[in-house]
Amino acid sequence: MSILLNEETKVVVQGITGSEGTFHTRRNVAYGTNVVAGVTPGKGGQKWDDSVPVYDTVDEAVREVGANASLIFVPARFAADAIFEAADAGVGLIVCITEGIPVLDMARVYPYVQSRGITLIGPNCPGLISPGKANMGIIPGEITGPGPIGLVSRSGTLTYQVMYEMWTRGVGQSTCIGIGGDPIVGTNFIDVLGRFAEDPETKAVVLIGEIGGDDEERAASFAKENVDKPIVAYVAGFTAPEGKRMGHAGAIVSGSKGTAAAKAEAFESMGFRVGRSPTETALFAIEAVR
Amino acid sequence: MSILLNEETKVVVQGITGSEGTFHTRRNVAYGTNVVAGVTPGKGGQKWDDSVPVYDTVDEAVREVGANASLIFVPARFAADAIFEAADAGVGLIVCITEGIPVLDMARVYPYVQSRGITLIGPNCPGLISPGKANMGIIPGEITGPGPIGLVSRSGTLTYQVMYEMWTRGVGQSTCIGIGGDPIVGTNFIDVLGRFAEDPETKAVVLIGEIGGDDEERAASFAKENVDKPIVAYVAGFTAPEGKRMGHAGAIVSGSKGTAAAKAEAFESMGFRVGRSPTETALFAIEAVR
Amino acid sequence: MDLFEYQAKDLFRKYGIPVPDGKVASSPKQAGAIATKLGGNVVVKAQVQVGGRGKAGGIKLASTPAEAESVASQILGMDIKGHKVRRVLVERAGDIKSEFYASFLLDRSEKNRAVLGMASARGGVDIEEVAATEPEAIARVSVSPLVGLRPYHIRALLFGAGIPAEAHKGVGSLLEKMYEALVSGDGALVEVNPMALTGSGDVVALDAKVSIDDNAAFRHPDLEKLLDVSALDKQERAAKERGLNYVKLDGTVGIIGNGAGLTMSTLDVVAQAGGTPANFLDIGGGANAETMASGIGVILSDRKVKSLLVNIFGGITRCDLVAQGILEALQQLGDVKAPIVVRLDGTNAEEGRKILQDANHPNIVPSPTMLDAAAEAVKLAKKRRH
Amino acid sequence: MDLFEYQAKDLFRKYGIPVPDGKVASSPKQAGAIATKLGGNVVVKAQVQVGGRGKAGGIKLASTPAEAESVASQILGMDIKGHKVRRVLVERAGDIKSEFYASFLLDRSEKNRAVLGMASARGGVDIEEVAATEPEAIARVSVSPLVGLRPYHIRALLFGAGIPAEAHKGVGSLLEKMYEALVSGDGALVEVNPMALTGSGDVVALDAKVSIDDNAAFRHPDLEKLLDVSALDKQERAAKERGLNYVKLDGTVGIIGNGAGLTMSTLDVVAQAGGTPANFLDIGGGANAETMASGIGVILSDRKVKSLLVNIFGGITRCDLVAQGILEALQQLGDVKAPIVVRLDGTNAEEGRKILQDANHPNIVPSPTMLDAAAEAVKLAKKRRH
Repeated sequence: MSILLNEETKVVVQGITGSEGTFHTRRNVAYGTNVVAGVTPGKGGQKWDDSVPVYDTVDEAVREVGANASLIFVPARFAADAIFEAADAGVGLIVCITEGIPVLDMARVYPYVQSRGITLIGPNCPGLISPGKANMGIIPGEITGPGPIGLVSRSGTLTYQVMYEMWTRGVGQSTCIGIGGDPIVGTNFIDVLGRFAEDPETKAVVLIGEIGGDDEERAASFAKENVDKPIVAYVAGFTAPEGKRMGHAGAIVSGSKGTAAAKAEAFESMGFRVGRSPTETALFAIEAVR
Repeated sequence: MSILLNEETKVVVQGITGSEGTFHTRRNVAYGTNVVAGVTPGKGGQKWDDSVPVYDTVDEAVREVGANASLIFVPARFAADAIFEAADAGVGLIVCITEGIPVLDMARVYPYVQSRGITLIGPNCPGLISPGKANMGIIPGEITGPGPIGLVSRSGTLTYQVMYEMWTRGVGQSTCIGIGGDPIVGTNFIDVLGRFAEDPETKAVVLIGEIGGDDEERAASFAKENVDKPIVAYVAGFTAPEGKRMGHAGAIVSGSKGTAAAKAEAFESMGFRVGRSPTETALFAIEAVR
Repeated sequence: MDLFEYQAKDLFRKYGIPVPDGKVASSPKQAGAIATKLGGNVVVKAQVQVGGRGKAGGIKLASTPAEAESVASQILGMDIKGHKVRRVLVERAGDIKSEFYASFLLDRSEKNRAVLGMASARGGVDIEEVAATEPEAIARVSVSPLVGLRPYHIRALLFGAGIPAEAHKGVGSLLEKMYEALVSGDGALVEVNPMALTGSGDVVALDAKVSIDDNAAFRHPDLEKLLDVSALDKQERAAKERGLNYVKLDGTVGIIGNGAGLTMSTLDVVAQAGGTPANFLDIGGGANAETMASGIGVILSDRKVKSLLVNIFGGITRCDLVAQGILEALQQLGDVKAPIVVRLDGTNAEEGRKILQDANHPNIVPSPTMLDAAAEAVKLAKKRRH
Repeated sequence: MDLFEYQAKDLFRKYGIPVPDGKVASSPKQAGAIATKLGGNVVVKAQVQVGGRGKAGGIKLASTPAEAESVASQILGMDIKGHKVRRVLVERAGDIKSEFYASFLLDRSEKNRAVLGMASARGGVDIEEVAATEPEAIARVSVSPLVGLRPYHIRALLFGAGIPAEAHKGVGSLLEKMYEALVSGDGALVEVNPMALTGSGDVVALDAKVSIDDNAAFRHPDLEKLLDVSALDKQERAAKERGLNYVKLDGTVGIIGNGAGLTMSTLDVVAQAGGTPANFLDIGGGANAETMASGIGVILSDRKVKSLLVNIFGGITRCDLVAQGILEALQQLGDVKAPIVVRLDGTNAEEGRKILQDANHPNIVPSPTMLDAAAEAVKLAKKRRH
């Protein structure tokens, strides 16, 4: 099993005819993802790559071909609108890769999507992959394979690093989810931990956090109470100075809040192991399932 | 037992120092309702009727004396704001008596209250009473008493009529709820039927509908599937002409939609009895519990 | 509150919605003068708050001012489905390439997204019929006013309705402004049928239908003056002026109740007892003697009313005040012929009954229950008819 | 993007928030001239993006133009916590009856109601200290931008903070406008500390702190020109101009990574290996040769950098392009002394490694893993320091 995404998920790609959309959708299709439709307003009726029907609206894609998950590649200034559209069209899962969405846009999107009971991953995230089944987003499929470890991360490439370190040592993953590095993201660690806790195939969880906010601290407390599986954490940004944004809009230490040290300490105080490097994190995770 | 309201409910009254607020709060207090606080901005620190503390904000009333339900008597133009305030203060039940709130105000209030998981009764409603326990609103307490019948109604005085017809024949009620006659109300028949279905003390339910909308039709379908108790329905407005508002903002037949005949037919087709008059409705209900 | 087309178009201008040049006239001469100012072809449109005026001959083209004057004289005074035409709107006629339909309205069935937007490429036709026969020809979106109308809603309407691409910009802009008019103007309905794509590529609202939420009138004091009481029936006007909740019907038994539900129910039991209700009149909560007196006055000014039924269940309303009101009304009105059947229960019912008993007025017939009272009122009305 | 006080006050004027009359000056003479225009007493305030300038002597009163010129000359050029004062704001001084605090900011911890509003009757003091020692002195409300700021939020702030009744209207109005400035202006923070109740009963924003959400810059093209690159460090300025995600630090090992998380992690493992990172530089997704070359150029212009670590895990980013970029940078920069440790994995890693191998450049040190690369870069940096 896997969580949120599998080979049966019917994916519609918003912005499929854009350069980003085309590039990554091809990779996702090649991986085996069930991409049933694309959406580009004004291009309805066309076939993308001679195979995938393109619609003007997400609603049509849902009605015509039964899409139940949307992958969003539209530019930042149109992305909030795209998420609202997907939410209203009735898909259950929305994955927004787009980086650079204004925080206030997300502050409007979040309560709406939340109130409609939809899972939104991202924005500003690499998406998610259920290795061997389906890939929705930009995570390179070739660096991983199926296995017993669930992975959830605020980062992109750092996640690939840890996946790769596990996979080159022969241990794969059930599902890997990049929740994104923005201050307001649709899905947080707790949401994903809750799902991994109930997934029988997931034997251990790797959680990759970074500076900023207190999602890692909340996740540690939640995991202590609710997750009966080994968790290995990693936190990036021990050397980050106060008040500077480290790439991600959400990765910023404000005053004494949101430091990597506090986050690592939160996990350790709850009895979870914390890797000092991506390599050590992968090794701890492998130990946990062997 | 009763639903939503009992002798332990801690009520804060918004607009307690107004004339309506004072008049009805006195009646509710006399009935035994646990009114713990009032709110009138600018009058914080006073004592209402020399006994109930008045606060400037609902939030204070919740923090200081643990109010968990709010009863709203503020004028229509301020009522939406009052509901938002109560919702944010964290009470679980909001009863809004106020009549004449703009529909668009309610169209903003409804999704917000809904998304926060709060029960809103009304607006433009008489409130609710759990006879012998507590009374929140303007239903006359002296015309009813405790008993096995749950009552839910879009009307005010018509409800009193039916309650009275039952009570003068010796049969009382578990809880009576007037959900209000506006196009957008916080709680509909289905919400209340679901609660009555689970209340062991409620042996039968009387549902009083009227023309306009399709809440009665939906309730009939819902009840067929989900309520394992006798239901007696009554619908007012068989003689109402198309396109005219019969007092309540929501009581209007649009084209062929929302007629009393269609609503009565909906209940009968699902196997529920429909009284032709308030008297017959009361008699049917009494039969159902005897 | 429904606006006339010319009023709705004034509102449209306020929100930047393009409408044809034109002006309202209440005489043929005025209509001719407006046509002169507009120059060239005009269309003369009956101003009534009812659909189907085109078919009924209420809309006519004219190519000269003289012709405009002449068709206006035909239209003014017409009776269209019971609505008398008191004004015509004279507008410049334009070339029309195609016609569409669009509306926004408050939709009680979807409370989380209570504004329903609709569009169709079938414009200028009876949209209810299109809805019944070709539902897929009408695109619909549900909008939460918390979120507001967003580009995706507009796309869903444009693409869903099959609006041609050349009209997307114009129709999209109209949709935005119509939505704005609905939410800022507290509309219950804002409808354009048809909107036209002109030869020059503009999109214009040829017709305009707007209904305002009465509850929001306090936010729009300017709208009060638009209310055309002259369009109302005599009794309705009097009731409106006195702030009563009154609906005129066609029968012989006048009805007063307190509370909308109880009053509707009273109408129903009167009908069940074989009578015909003459009206709906809800005196509301906390009515006093004065309200009662006004209500009785309004109802009895209808000559068809043969008996009057007062059905009160006192909650906030005090039955003693109701009884006093009835007596005051009888005093004020003087020569009242109709018998008044009175049923009082609830708050201060005994005091009320006592007041009536003591007054011992020949017109007043006390009755112990709602059903008895209905039967009695029906019997008395029938008796007086013969 | 943080605004200077004088820029924030310009924004405030746009949203109708009352601020004292005044103007910015970059020379003592200008300051004197502004004081002359304002007449009477003025206050001269250092324009730096850091707190505590009052205590540091960056705010001074002057009662004549000459005095204003003189205090401006003291303040201009000052160094306040590492920030050089390049401008002063000269404002009319007013009589102050009492001072309050208010702010709105984006609050990631409450995502359903992401705008946090705060107010306190303690104004003009260090609010973080108040928050720590007297948390109940600060009233807080969480606002969903879907719902917007409503009267009850304002009441909660006014009553919760204990703002005196005489100031309710003025402070309430300021709060409304501050919220409007935040949401319409895409602010991440709008803070007024203090706002003053004057002797005449007005409420005025004496200070103004505004931070804009960089992601929303496209909605505010006018703000771009406010960005004062002169306040940035030389390398930061160069990076900004080239659109690089760069943060300057104090160490000797220059770092380039792709992706924020991996780059932060690279800094951390360098520190764990005993080195000190000289910077954070994320070339982002899909970086090409040109981006790489710019990044290397920016880092090596920092004289303290003794070695450079390039840590790439190719996803969208192709390792062959990264390798080419490194070679191009070396060519462009000419005389490069620092060794460049390169670790490539992921998309086209083999091709990338081959390109570097074939080039056989003396400065390039390939490394097989992230940990090895970090250790190597630290070793090389230490070696060159000695």
